[in-house]
Amino acid sequence: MFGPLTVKPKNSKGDKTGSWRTLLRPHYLHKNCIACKMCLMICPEGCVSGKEKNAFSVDYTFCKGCGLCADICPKKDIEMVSEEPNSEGVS
Amino acid sequence: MFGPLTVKPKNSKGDKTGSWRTLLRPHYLHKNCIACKMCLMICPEGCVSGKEKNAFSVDYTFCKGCGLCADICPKKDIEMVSEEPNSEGVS
Amino acid sequence: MKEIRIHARAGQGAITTASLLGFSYFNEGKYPYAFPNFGAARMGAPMNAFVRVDKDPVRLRSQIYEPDYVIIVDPTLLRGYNCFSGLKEDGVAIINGKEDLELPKLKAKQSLFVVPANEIALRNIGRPLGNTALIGAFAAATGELKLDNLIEVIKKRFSGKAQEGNIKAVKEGFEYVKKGIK
Amino acid sequence: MKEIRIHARAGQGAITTASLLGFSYFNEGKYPYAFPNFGAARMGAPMNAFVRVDKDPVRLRSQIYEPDYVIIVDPTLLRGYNCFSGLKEDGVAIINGKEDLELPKLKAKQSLFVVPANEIALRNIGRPLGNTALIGAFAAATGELKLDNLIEVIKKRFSGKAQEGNIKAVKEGFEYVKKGIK
Amino acid sequence: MENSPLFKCGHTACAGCGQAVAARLVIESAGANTIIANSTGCLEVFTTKYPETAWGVPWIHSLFENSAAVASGIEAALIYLGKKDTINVIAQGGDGSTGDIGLQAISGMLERGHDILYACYDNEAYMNTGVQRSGLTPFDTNTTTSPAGALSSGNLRPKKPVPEICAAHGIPYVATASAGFPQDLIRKVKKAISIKGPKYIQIHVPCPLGWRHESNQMLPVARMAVETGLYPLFEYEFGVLSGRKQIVPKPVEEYLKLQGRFKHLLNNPGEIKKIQEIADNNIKKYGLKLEAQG
Amino acid sequence: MENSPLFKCGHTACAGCGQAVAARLVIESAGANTIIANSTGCLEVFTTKYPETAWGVPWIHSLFENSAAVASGIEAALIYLGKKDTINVIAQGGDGSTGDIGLQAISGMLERGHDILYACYDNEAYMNTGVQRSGLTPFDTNTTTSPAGALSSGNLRPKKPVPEICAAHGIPYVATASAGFPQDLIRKVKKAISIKGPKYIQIHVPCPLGWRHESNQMLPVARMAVETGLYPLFEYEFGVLSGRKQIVPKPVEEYLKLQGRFKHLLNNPGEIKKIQEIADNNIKKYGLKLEAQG
Amino acid sequence: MKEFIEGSHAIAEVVKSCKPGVISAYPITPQTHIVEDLAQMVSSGELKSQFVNVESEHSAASVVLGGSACGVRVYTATSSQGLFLMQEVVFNIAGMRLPVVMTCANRAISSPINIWNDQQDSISLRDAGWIQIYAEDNQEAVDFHLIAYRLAEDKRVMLPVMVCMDGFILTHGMETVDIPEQEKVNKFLPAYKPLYKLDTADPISMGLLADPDYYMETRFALQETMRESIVYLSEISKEFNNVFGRDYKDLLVEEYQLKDAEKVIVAMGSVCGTIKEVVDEQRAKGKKVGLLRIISYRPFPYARVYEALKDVPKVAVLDKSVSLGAYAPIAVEVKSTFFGKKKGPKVVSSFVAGLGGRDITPETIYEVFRRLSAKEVNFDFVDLKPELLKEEYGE
Amino acid sequence: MKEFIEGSHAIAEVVKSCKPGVISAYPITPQTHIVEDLAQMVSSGELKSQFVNVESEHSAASVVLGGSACGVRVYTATSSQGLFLMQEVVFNIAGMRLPVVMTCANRAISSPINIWNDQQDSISLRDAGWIQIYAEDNQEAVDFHLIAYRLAEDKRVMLPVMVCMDGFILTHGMETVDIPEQEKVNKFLPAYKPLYKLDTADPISMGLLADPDYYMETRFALQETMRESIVYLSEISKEFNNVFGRDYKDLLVEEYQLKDAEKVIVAMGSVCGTIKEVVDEQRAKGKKVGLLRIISYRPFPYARVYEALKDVPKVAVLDKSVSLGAYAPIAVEVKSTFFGKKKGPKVVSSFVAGLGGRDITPETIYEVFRRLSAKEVNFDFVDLKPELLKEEYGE
Ligand SMILES: Cc1ncc(C[n+]2csc(CCOP(=O)(O)OP(=O)(O)O)c2C)c(N)n1
Ligand SMILES: Cc1ncc(C[n+]2csc(CCOP(=O)(O)OP(=O)(O)O)c2C)c(N)n1
Ligand code: SF4
Ligand code: SF4
Ligand code: SF4
Ligand code: SF4
Ligand code: SF4
Ligand code: SF4
Ligand SMILES: [Mg+2]
Ligand SMILES: [Mg+2]
Repeated sequence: MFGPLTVKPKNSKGDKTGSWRTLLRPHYLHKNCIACKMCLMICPEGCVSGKEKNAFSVDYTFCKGCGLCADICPKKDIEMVSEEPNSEGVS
Repeated sequence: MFGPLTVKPKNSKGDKTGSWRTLLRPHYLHKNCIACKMCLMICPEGCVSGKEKNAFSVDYTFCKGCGLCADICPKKDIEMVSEEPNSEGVS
Repeated sequence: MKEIRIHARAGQGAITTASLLGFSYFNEGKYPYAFPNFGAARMGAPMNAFVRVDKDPVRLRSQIYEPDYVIIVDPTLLRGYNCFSGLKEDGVAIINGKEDLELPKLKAKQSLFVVPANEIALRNIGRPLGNTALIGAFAAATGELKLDNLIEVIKKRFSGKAQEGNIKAVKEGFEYVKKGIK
Repeated sequence: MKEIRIHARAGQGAITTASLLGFSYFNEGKYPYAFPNFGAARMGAPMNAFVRVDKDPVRLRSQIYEPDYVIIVDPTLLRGYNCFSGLKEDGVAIINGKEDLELPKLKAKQSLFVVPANEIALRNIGRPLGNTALIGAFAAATGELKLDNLIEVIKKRFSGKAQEGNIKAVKEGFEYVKKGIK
Repeated sequence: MENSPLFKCGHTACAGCGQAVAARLVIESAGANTIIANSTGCLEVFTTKYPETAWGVPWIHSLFENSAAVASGIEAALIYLGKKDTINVIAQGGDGSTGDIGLQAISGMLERGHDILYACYDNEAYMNTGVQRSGLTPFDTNTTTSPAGALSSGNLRPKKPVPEICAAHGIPYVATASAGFPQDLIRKVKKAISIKGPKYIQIHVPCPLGWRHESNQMLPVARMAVETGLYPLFEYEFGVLSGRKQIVPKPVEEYLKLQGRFKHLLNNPGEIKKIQEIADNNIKKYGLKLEAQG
Repeated sequence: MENSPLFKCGHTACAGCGQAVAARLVIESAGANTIIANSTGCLEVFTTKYPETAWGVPWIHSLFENSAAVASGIEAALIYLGKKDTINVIAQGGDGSTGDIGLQAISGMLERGHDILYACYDNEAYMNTGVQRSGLTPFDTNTTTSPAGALSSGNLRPKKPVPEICAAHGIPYVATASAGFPQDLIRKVKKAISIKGPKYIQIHVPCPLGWRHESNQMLPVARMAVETGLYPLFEYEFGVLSGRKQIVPKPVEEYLKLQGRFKHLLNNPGEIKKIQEIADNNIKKYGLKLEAQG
Repeated sequence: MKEFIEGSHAIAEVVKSCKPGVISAYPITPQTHIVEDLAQMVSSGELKSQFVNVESEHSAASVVLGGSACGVRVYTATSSQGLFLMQEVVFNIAGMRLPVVMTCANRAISSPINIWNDQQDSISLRDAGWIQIYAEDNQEAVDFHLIAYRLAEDKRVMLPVMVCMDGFILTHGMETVDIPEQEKVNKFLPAYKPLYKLDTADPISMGLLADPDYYMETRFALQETMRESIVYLSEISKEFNNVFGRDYKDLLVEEYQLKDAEKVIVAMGSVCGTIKEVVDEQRAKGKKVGLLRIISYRPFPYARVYEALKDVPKVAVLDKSVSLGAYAPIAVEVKSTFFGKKKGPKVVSSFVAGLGGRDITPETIYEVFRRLSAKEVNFDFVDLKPELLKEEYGE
Repeated sequence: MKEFIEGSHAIAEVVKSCKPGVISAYPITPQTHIVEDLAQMVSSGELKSQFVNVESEHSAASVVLGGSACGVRVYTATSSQGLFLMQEVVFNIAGMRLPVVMTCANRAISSPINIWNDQQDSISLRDAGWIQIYAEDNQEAVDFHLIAYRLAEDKRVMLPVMVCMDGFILTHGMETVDIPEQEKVNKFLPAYKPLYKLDTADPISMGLLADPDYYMETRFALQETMRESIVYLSEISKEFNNVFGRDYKDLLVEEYQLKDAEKVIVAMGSVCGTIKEVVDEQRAKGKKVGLLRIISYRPFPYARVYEALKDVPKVAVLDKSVSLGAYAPIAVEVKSTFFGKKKGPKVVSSFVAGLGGRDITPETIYEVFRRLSAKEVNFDFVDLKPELLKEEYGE
């Protein structure tokens, strides 16, 4: 019988919200990064990962292209670049 | 048809709560009264009336005998006296 | 089945009286159903409590309109309205009051006991709470309950000084009526 | 009865598109029923709107599963899922997109128009809101609505600069398809 | 104040009820051009058991928790009718209907800025239902739902500071008053009525039944609450403390011993100390202490 | 803070949602040993549309107005189970569920002294239902139920001071924070979690949809709110102001012009002046102004 | 004037023309657009009214209660959780005999939370003492508001009225609606003249405590007025037709293709449009099917339902709500209609569809007709997804 | 052990023996004594439980919801306005499939406010997805709480249960009750083992939004479980009898003197005691009368009611509540039970009595039997005072 709707986090894969990006996507330059983690902290999706300098990356399956990471990066080491049409996103 | 229960104050005679007095009733001595109206003010029933010195009186139909008037009177001009059995009260 | 109606003012212990009677009946193997007729009553306002008792569990849930017994905890209630309403032809009324209390006329077979329960209480408990004396009187007047049983109930319900005083009160109430009957 | 399904992302004006179509049909004496398929959609999430229209008042209240026409406001939606699902055998689809858009294979009698509505809008309105251009294209592609009527509707709905720009957009959308058909 | 027809004889409050005293003074001070919305509670029950009413002014009771919202509707209707300028609106209820179940409706009323006086009759428990604790029940009070027992010395929580909560809304006027100080109460009600916007007055009203004191002890009990600092009388205007009644503080025991609800504390100096601290904090916070006069 | 599994990718907030930023930071700061009770609202909808969930911690949604009460029940259960000492309880919701419809449940939770952190995501309107005004909507904001029109320049009432209302309860910790200052927010959450008893944090979270700014403008908008004094960041401990973020105040116009919801004011110096006064009052009240450094 | 207009906006327009003096509501999907439009009208000065933005539905209902008690015409609207949160006030308003008019934008109830349409919200308030009328389309929804005020304020009635319209399907659907002209509205709906009100010129007390000596008669009075309202609905419908030229007959039920019908669906609200389509299609194929649409659910028109269905052999009741652990809310009324009657259907089967926005398609209706056989079924949910019914707990 | 005890106190005793970990309630007459007694037990250390004194019933229900979601056994109690104020939470708890047990001390609803007994409060929550069982006396009230927990926490059920007992009549009535011994309780009611719970060791999300793709199945599941509970009730009743030696049969209905009965009253709750007295008196006089007592109102036991009444010519349903504008709540179920059935009563008449504490006396019951004739009546209120029905407004 179909009981109450409970979900275990491990069973939830989430929506592939990367497909929502229509115009811009973040591009990590990996040049001046100081590993301050501000980008990671500010991302509303939680789709940035990384620990070491110049080694932060974005999971484009989920990134909505909001640009907050680029905005907050103190080293301007993230750029918002044009989303190529028909590019991945739903990877 | 029996509508919502509304009551006009003029149609309400109130309960004859004087019958609740079982032990004591206020007795106005009419000796040292200064017409300060404290008795009138404090009576929870609103059953004290009067304007002039030594001319305050109680409506025993409603007075519950709580004694607040006697307590507050600055001139001790009200005494709580024993309720005579079978006396009025429901007058 | 016997039906008892208790008249009092809110705060005067009508429910305690009913429950003490109930306990006593229960101890004697009966099935009492004791219940209040709550109004939205404040202290001082008239109210009732009831006891209905039978040898089998009581199923009837209505109020009591034709009591076998009436107990009047506060004689000032006699002023206001008819406490004897519906009292059975051979009903018994117990009234807490002084001997000189002015009483209504009752029917031929009805009997009426005025017991100075408050005085008894004042003497024994130190406060004018006549309930236990009235219960004693009730037992004596109606023969419904045994004095020993009442005392047992009081013992369970009260402790220390209150117990002592109430036992005295219940006894005095009982004796007062017994004497009168003799 | 004709049925139109509009695919867009929340915030891209699918409901406006549906309502503009509805107004236009209304002006031509038809009985449109335009309604959204609201999800709990946030800006950016895919959503639908529908128009069902007939010469008599529309009574059917279900969603549209087999549309005569499909309007796709955002071509990125083509990535995700099948916007043409249920499109009638001779159905028409209007897609907002660049000419080089990669398109799915349609059925023989179905026709498909790709209109650079966002570009048109950008040029005329200053923002990439292709809805009015798409409506123009829809009118041209389907013959369902008259251009003059569309312009009337735009005039009522918008004012000032927006009116001007949207009239141009609707015309350009119309012309773009007309040209292509020719 | 005359024996006036705004709050009539014949209601059924317990003898010596502080709430009856205060409610009478409130409506007498506000006057006949007043409409009252009353919460469920003792006051409602003892004044309006059909077919009787004690109220000489238009009066409505709807539910326990919504008098502030009903009053908001009344105020809105009066504005619509163009009558608001001449008519006062009072919402009123007990501490339970005010500080617990009705708090949100009051907060909404304050936030929206209605021209309404809210009067709270604070007898520090749910009296109408038989003396259960409310948020405004003082620390360590014995009530039926905060009974003193092996594991508890009564109510576990301090009294909820509803006047401060109202003041935090930034409204024009907040005051506390007491049935033991009728003239002060009258002044505050008149002042409140004269101010446009939302006003809140909380009145300490002894309840012989629930506090377990004799009927005729209402005044000493009420006054001692103020004089110990346990019930400070103060005024806030636009969130800023603007007045307080100063006292020569008496020890809290003087207050506690008057009432059955604190009887269990009397041999418990540890608990009494905690209560004294509450009074001391009040005295400090509101600057209650009367400086020795030269 | 790692890309951790407590608030997972794949939720459906609008791009650039300040609430998503803040909610992630709150749970990441509180850690895995946390149970959350969430009110109805954007956050609930965008994180838990069946069969998906973004939450890596035990999480429950019941209704719009009761998360503080549900959390109270959770806390009570944890105490009963002997687990309270190792598990944090967070109740959270939007400004509407907090300051309007859920205020009473929160007040009850605060009054009872539960060991719970309440987090309010203040996007200053009912966003989930399409941008209607709430009690926390700022003065003069254009929303769907406080539309600017011939007779009105937007929301008629000032923002409801919920942090002050909570502080008036005398609870151990109250703070305001902002999605624009993530480190400050993290510090405050950690501090709150370390304190036993009821805590309240209110976080200013820009909403691109409702405030009408671009997704990538979240940070400038959030920061400007703080820097103009319109959204003061402060801390209260036991009802006493204990901290504030000082600023070199910018004119409020700098903030207003960033957002469509204030567009109607831009040619209305009279209204802007009123809003500047609100900022000025905040600056004074909380001592926000950074003194020129020598 | 005929307009192509969103349902919510049309409701706002007609409410405006009724000129309520106090409006109070709290936002909840799918009621929001109605209230937003009214807010706009007040802000622009189009509508002179006190618009009170409250902190909860409980207060919204309480505000209109207070306003109505002052003798002012009032309006509120809500849905689902909002209606439930104000439940105590809703019952209260009826008991106080205040002519409040409310729009209920019908929506499913929680848990699980779901913002889409069914009729569980208003249905579960069916005991409250509110007259409940259900609209099929937005023209009706609009017209029913005028009728609602007229009925509520009728001195013989003095009951609140809830106009129920399916959320999204109607509230967010745009269609052609003839918006009643102000002049005609004025003619049909005179200013409200209260029988009792809070007035310093003539004080009364309202909302008194009724002890066992008085309470029961107030409930009897409510029940009696409900029964009598069956007649008043028809009366007012006639007057409405006189002024506006739209005929809702007795306003209790609509009979659609019932003549000779062998299979009839009983339903309520917008789904009836879809059913009519199917009925027409079936009739075109010679199948004798029909629809009985319930308009007034409270008072429930037993006598009319009896008349309409007494000769129909098979009846399917299609509920968009449930009473968990019992027959569905419309079904139970229809079944009991025929108790002890000589005539009546052989079969009354009960179906549930469209809960929480599950789309009701023509196929749904065909399925109902198919399942309506000689064998009575109850508790029958249509359009379930079998794959969802397997989930197990406590692995 | 048999005790002479107040109903409320007896409930507190049995609840204590169930050892709920979280108790939360808000005072309302006539529920107060139960909660006060529990507070006393917690304060004295007799009962180890978290007793949460909340600021409203809405929060009381929410607190037990939260506690139950953590896998802890919980308890709450309320009445009337309190139940209505928590209505949203009540539905929510059922939808979340939390095994909350609640006592409803039945009381009339407002307006006008009235603190006395009828059954309008729980009846008006009948759609909520709670199992509702109604006690006739305090022994049942006590026993039903044990059964309630057992049923609610049954893995096949996972539904909340409301034990309904008439306010004052039972809650404030003192009578002889056999209070279940702790040992036996332990045997009958094992510790609650949740299927799902909030637990940091194994996190889950609860209370998610279900869109039209998922919602309807959750309602179907509720309805199905309700239907199945008919069987579980009987099962658990048997086990109860095994442990405690008190036999409640199938726990759905009680048949009293139905054999050969020609006139039968259907009723629920404490009034059935009074009816039994009258039935016995009548039977003694050779009159063939009987009583069918409904115990489980939700799920409603249609099949059992059918069996019990199918050969009874005349049935009077005595409701202590109304559904304004429709048949009374028990009457409508009984009438619809017999739709389409071959057998069944000739007459099912519907009577309403005892609203707002109007005393139901033996005379009331005699009157019902008298009015139960060949002519079916509905909407028939017994014991009205004609002099009160005249009042007019707007003089
Ligand atoms: C929703 C609801 N819950 C509970 C009650 C029961 N109730 C009525 S009055 C009251 C207590 C009133 O307390 P307070 O507001 O302090 O007023 P008081 O009687 O003490 O003056 C309660 C609990 C109710 N009427 N409605
Ligand atoms: C009782 C009730 N009333 C109304 C609603 C509708 N509703 C759901 S979320 C919401 C607004 C949420 O506003 P807020 O709390 O500020 O959160 P936000 O969505 O802005 O983050 C409303 C009005 C509801 N679910 N329940
Ligand atoms: S914000 Fe910029 S500098 Fe900091 S970690 Fe990210 S990429 Fe590196
Ligand atoms: S663009 Fe936005 S969503 Fe994408 S990684 Fe940056 S912050 Fe995250
Ligand atoms: S004794 Fe009490 S009731 Fe009587 S007059 Fe004095 S104050 Fe009033
Ligand atoms: S209080 Fe005493 S002095 Fe004052 S008016 Fe009354 S009787 Fe006279
Ligand atoms: S219980 Fe207390 S508040 Fe209520 S009427 Fe009696 S004294 Fe007054
Ligand atoms: S509407 Fe606002 S708060 Fe809600 S998800 Fe979008 S941006 Fe975030
Ligand atoms: Mg109180
Ligand atoms: Mg918000």
